[in-house]
Order: sequence, then structure tokens, then C-alpha cells
Amino acid sequence: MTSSFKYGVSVYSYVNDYGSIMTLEDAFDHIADTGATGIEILGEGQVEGYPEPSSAWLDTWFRLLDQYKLEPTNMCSWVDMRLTLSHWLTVEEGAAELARDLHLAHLLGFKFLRPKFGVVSHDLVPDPNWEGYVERNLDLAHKYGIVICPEIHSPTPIKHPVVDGYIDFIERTGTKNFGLMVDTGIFQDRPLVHWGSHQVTEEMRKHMAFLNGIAVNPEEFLDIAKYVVFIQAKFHDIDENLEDQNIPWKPVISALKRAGYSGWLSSEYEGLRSPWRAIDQVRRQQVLLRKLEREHDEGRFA
Amino acid sequence: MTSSFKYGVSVYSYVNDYGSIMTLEDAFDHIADTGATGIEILGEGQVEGYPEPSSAWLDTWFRLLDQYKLEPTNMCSWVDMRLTLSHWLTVEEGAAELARDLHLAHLLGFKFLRPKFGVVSHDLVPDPNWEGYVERNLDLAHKYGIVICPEIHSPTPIKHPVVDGYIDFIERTGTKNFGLMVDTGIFQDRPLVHWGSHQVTEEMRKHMAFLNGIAVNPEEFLDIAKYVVFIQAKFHDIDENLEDQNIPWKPVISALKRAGYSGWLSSEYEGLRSPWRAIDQVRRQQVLLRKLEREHDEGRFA
Amino acid sequence: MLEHELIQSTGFRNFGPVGARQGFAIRVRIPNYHGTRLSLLEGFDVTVDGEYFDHEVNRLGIRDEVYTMAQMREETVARWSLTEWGEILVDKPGGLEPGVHKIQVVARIRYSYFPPDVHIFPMRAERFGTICIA
Amino acid sequence: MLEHELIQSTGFRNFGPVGARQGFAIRVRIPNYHGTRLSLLEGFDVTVDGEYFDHEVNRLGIRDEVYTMAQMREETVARWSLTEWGEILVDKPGGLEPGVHKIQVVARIRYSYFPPDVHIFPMRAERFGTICIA
Ligand SMILES: [Mn+2]
Ligand SMILES: [Mn+2]
Repeated sequence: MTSSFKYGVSVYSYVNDYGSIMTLEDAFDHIADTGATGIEILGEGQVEGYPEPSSAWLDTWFRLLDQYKLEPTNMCSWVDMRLTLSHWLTVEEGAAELARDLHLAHLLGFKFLRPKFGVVSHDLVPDPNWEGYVERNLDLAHKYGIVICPEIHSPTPIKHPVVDGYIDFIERTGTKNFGLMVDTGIFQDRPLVHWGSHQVTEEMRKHMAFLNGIAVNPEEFLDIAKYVVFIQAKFHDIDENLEDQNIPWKPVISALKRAGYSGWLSSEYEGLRSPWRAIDQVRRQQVLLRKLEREHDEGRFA
Repeated sequence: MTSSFKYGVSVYSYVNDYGSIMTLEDAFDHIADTGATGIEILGEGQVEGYPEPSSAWLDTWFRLLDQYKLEPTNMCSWVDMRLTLSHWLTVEEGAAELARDLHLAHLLGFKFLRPKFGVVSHDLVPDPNWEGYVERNLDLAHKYGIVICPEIHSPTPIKHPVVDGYIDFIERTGTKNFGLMVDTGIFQDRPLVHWGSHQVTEEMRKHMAFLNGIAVNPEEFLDIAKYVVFIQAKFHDIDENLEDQNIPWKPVISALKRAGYSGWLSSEYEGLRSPWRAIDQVRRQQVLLRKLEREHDEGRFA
Repeated sequence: MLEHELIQSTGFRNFGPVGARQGFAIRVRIPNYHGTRLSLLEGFDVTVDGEYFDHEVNRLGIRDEVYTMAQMREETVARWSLTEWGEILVDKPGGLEPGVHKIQVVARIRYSYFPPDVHIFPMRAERFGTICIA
Repeated sequence: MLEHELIQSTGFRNFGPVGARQGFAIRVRIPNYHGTRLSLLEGFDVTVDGEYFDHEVNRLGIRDEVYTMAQMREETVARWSLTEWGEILVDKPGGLEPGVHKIQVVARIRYSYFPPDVHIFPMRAERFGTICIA
């Protein structure tokens, strides 16, 4: 018997809907009803009173986890390097930002923390201080049993100095508390039709080439699999025949399975932000992913 | 100085939105921000735990009235004559239904109660027991200072046996606790384009002729004005030039003013049930009605 | 909060033991603009992927109770409030396959203030819904 | 709950004493998918019925505080959470006439993870809004 994926949903899937048609409890209900067992959140998003929620809010959080039988998976955070127009974070300040979110993630029961670092160039070279921020927090992450995992996100592909830099860091420090998160948007091989609540125009495609997809070959996942600790199952549009219009799930699932990945697949819908649309899109993706995993495990992949 | 209308909003305006994009507190916020000072509700609709709300809910109700500075105006209720397929209400049972709602309306601070009676024929002759239901409750209504006011609602015009029956009752009993509510939908003189969340089709117009408007002459209001205690300012579509597409407000306001009406105008939006649409439509109507009243009072009506 | 439309995305599910499902449930808002005694409901016709299930047979689940059509017709005390959801429970041995299904519902409600001959008002809704778990 | 779009219907209002209005306010959701330190906002350009009001001049009201652009730029402690509304406060002596107005907003937010040359992201929104009280 092969090992199996764990299925979760990120509340980011419902952004725009969140706070307008959906409460935190509704999000739990929608997620649990898909059959998923994990919930991913944005720290400064779902946590009321971030970064210091009240004890009443914490009671609600644990009551919801218990009632809907969901496990906290990953908490997203940001290390906003350019704190003001004039002041860039020092290493000490950036490390403190990360520590703040590690404390909160631990308090809420999360085992993964995704920090989003800034970039310093047009080709997305990360804030050079990121190593300092992380290294100063490895002991804290270890104490909490949390893996800090920056995200490999389109338009950054797998074969890229940014990814090499993260891997070098893991090799150099030998840490178990830093790893890679892969956002499956990197495998997108057909153009997006919508972005946010808008139809994509030719003008938009010119400035945001990534809208057409950077089409990373799923086989490349095998090269970095040993460093990957979490997967955000980014998607945008699954039709009523369960066909994804942008992400080639069959080769992706095949690569993940052959790489022995057995962590979370956390649904991350990022399609048309039409109210209520995300709810059923996430349901479709959960069915599609489980169907493909089952087909793979039963040897029904070509 | 002429007497002035009082401006309110019925939460019915937001139905479909209510409970999906809007909480009770949101409704208070939307209403108060229009400048209205009165709130109208559906008893079995906005009252959680109807007909016996908890004391916690009652605390919320009075906190909201205080915080948003709104006064309870009318509570809508139903006397469902055909309680089951086999059992029609007896006079005693119908009177008990009405008494139940009088108690609740009084508890919540309302001064008007609109009961909706059943009908027994295709031309909308009302449940003949209505007189019994009401007459047995006149003392209770008097004790509570509440006026029971059935609604003159399209397709029933002003000159109609139903209205005559209500007026005869008032004359016969001499009561001050029963009066007429006028729904301004009776003045609609141009066809509706939408009904609920649907475009009106020719098929629908055939079966629901009232969609085209029964176009009661606003001057007829003067004939019944002495019996009218409340007005639901029914409307469906006001464009960005503040022009109502269905209700001829200028002659309506003119008639109300000349009749000396100085009670509530309670906005009752019943147009396209597209999410969030009602919020601004109610704002437009509040501006339009106040503008027309001001123009009338300044002698600027033709 | 509920979805704006009658048929909800969440709550479309199979019921009964896994491997021996008895049927499926569709979560719905109340098909009315105000809360309602259950006796004023005349049931729900359901069609899924073209297969028809009659309102006389389908049941209503609300809060922790399940009502047959006969029970609903006589239930003059229990009410369905405006902000609560209910579930239409449809018998179908084996349940529905995981995946997307076309759902059509005709919710039938009785209005005393509608003329006797059109006393039962049918509210129609349809959409795609997704069964997640076999 | 907030409206789905950036610009809210409710909260579009004149401020200052009646008869001597100082300007108008537009209620908005946070122009971001997560809560944000105020220092990461670069203000709001507003155009109403074609009249332009620059982000350097417009202020932000949130909870019980009002921030000028200069104050916002240095406010690294106070945050705007995902489910809270704020108000853009625009000076305009006399305020706006009651009635329907065309509102256009460009909300400018700084993303550290956008390349330096496109560091400030403009989020555009427009709609009709109604001023209720003179
Ligand atoms: Mn992602
Ligand atoms: Mn009415």
C-alpha cells in the first residue's frame, strides 16, 4: 500500500467572500463538508485581533477545530521588508516578525508557517536578509515543531536561483525546520481567463505574462521532492466534467506519488472572484484530486 | 408649516440578502445610514426564536434600537387560515394567532401590526373570519397602543369590496386600533422588468397581470386617507438619475400631502433580487421621497 | 451565512453508512421570504441528473429532526426560521457518485393569501452541485 | 458583513456640521486579501462625478482614528483587519449633494514581494453611490 496524501483547504480560497458572505465558522463548515481534514489560514486574515487574539477568539478557534474535526495545517505570514517607504527591515526586525508569527502559529496548533519575503529586483531575487530572519528562528521553530516553508510560486519556477538558495540553506544548516512549499500554480500550462473579479485582457497578459502559465514540467518535482514539506494545490477553474482548465493534474499527481509525497494537498482556489463561486470549486477540486490519487494507486494511470 | 412624513425602512427590502450577506445588525446599519428613523420588520423573519425570542435576543434588539437610533414602526404578521391541508382556522384559533403577534409586537416596541389574512376566492375575497379575529383583539390592541392594519396591496385597488369591508368595520366598531395600510405598489403604472431574481417573461405577464401595474389613480388616496395609518413605500427600480421606473411618485406624494398624511413612509424594495442591490436602491428612494416632499412643501409642484 | 440561492453548495452529501448509502441530502434555504410553520410546506420535488424523486416521498431534515411529508403536513408547532437551513433527504440506495451533478428542486409552499386554485406555490431552482464523499 | 466589492453602499456620507459640511466619506473594504499595517497603504485617489481628489490629501478613518497620508506612512503598529471597514475622508467644503454620484477609487497598497518598480499596486474600483443627507 502506497502512502496517501492528506487533504486540506486554505481559507484563502474564499477570499473576497470572507467577511462578505462568509464567517470564520462558515469557512470551517464549507471545508469540513468537502471531506478535507486540514485547514490552512492567513494569519493576518482569519485571526481576529492579529497578532494577539483575545482569549474569547481562541476559545472559538479551538471549539471550531473540535466541532468540525479539522486540523490546523499551514499558517501564511508576511515579512514586509519595506515597512515604510523610508525604512527597510533590519535582520533583527525581520527575525522578530517571523518569531511573532511562529508564536501565533504554535498557539493555534499549526505545524507549518509560510513566510512571504520581499524581493529586491524585477526578476524576484528575494530580500537578502531572509537567511538571517530564518536562521535566528530555527531553534524556536524546532521547539514548536513547526516547519518554516517559503513558497515556490509562479512566476518563479523550480529550476531557479531562489529555490537553489533555499536548498543550499537546508543543506548548510542541516535543519528539519525549514523546507519548501510548492504552489501548484507553477504547473499551469493554459492561460487564465479571469484574474480576481475581472476578465483577463491582452493588456494584462502583456504586463503579467504569468497569467498564461509558466508550465513547469511536473517531473521536475522529483528533483526537489526531498525538500518539499507542503503543497498548496493552487487552481482556478474546474468545469462540471471535473476538468481543470489550467493545471494538468494527472502528470502532477503522478509526479507527487512517484516522489513519495505524503503530506498535505491544501486546496487554494484563485479563480474568478464571483461571490459563492469558490465554495463549489473547492468541492470539485477535492473530488478530482482524490479521484486521481485513487486511480494512480489502483494502477490505472497510463 | 405643513406636517411632515416620517421616514422608515422595512427589512423586507433586503430579503434574500438577509441571512446570506446581511445580519440583523447590518440591516440596522444600512437603514440608519439612509437617514431613516424607523425600522419595520417581518415578525417571523427578523425575530430569532419567533414567536418567543430569548432574553439574549431581546437584549440585542434593544441595544440595536438604541445604538442606531431607530424606532420600531410596523411588524408584519400572517394569519395562515389554511393551517394544514385539512384544517382551516376557527375564529378562536385565528384570534389567538393575532393575539400572539400583538404580544410580540408590543414586547418589541411596535405601534403597528400588519396581519396578512388568507383569501377564499380567485378575486381575493378575504377569509370571512378576519372580522372575528380582529374584533376579539381590539381591547388588547388598545391596551398596547397598537393599530392593526391590513394592507391594501396590488392587485387589490382602493375602490374594492375588500377595502369597503375594512372601512365598514372601522365605522361599525368606532375603533382607533384598526386602520388601513397602503402599499404604494397599487400606484405602479409601468411594467416590472424583474420579479424576484428573474427577468419577467411574457408567459409570467399572462398569469400575473399585476406585474404590469394596476395603476390606481393617486387621487383616490384622498377618499380613504382618514382611515390610512401606515404607508409601505413599495418600489422596484430607481435609476441613477433618481427616476423611479414603475411608481409615479410625484402625483403620489402630492396626494399624500394634500390628504394631510403625516405618518410613516416605510421603504419596501421589491425589485431585482440581485445580491447587495437593495442597499443602494433603498438609499435612492429615501433621497427621492425626501426631495419630493421638500419640493412640494416649497410650492415647487406644478 | 447562507448562499443567496435556494440550493446550497455545502451539505450536498450522501447519507447512511459508507458502503451502504441510503440516499442523498440537499441543503436548502427556506423557500419563502419569512419563517414558516412546517405544515405550510408541501414538500420538495427533486431531479438529479434527470432522475426524478417525488415530494410525497422526500423528507425534510431540520435541526435534529426528520419529517416525512405526512408528518410535515400536520406539524403546526415546529417552524423553519428565515436564517436556518434545512435538508431535503432523498432515498436512493447506494447514494450518488462523487462528482458534479445537476440538481433541480421544486419547493412547494402554501400561501393562504394565494387564491385556492393556486394555493400551492412552486419555487423552482437548479444548479450544479458536488458530492464529495462516496 | 461587508459588500463584496471595494466601495460600500452604506457609509457614503457627508461629514462636518450640517449646513457647513467639510467633505464626504466613502466606506471601503481593505484593498488587500489579508490584514495590513497602515504603513503599507499608500493612500486613495478618489474621483467623484469627474472631480479628482489626490491620495496625498485624502485621509483614512478606521475605528475611532483618522490618519493623514503622512501619519499612515509611519504607522507601523496599527493594523486594518480583513473584516473591518475603513473610510476615505475627502475634503470638499459644502460636501456632496444628496443623490446618486459616480465614485471612482484607486486604492494604493505596497507589496514588499512585488518588484521595486511596481512596488505600489493600484486597485481600481468604481460604482454609483448615494449621498442620503445634505
Ligand atoms: Mn499559494
Ligand atoms: Mn407591502
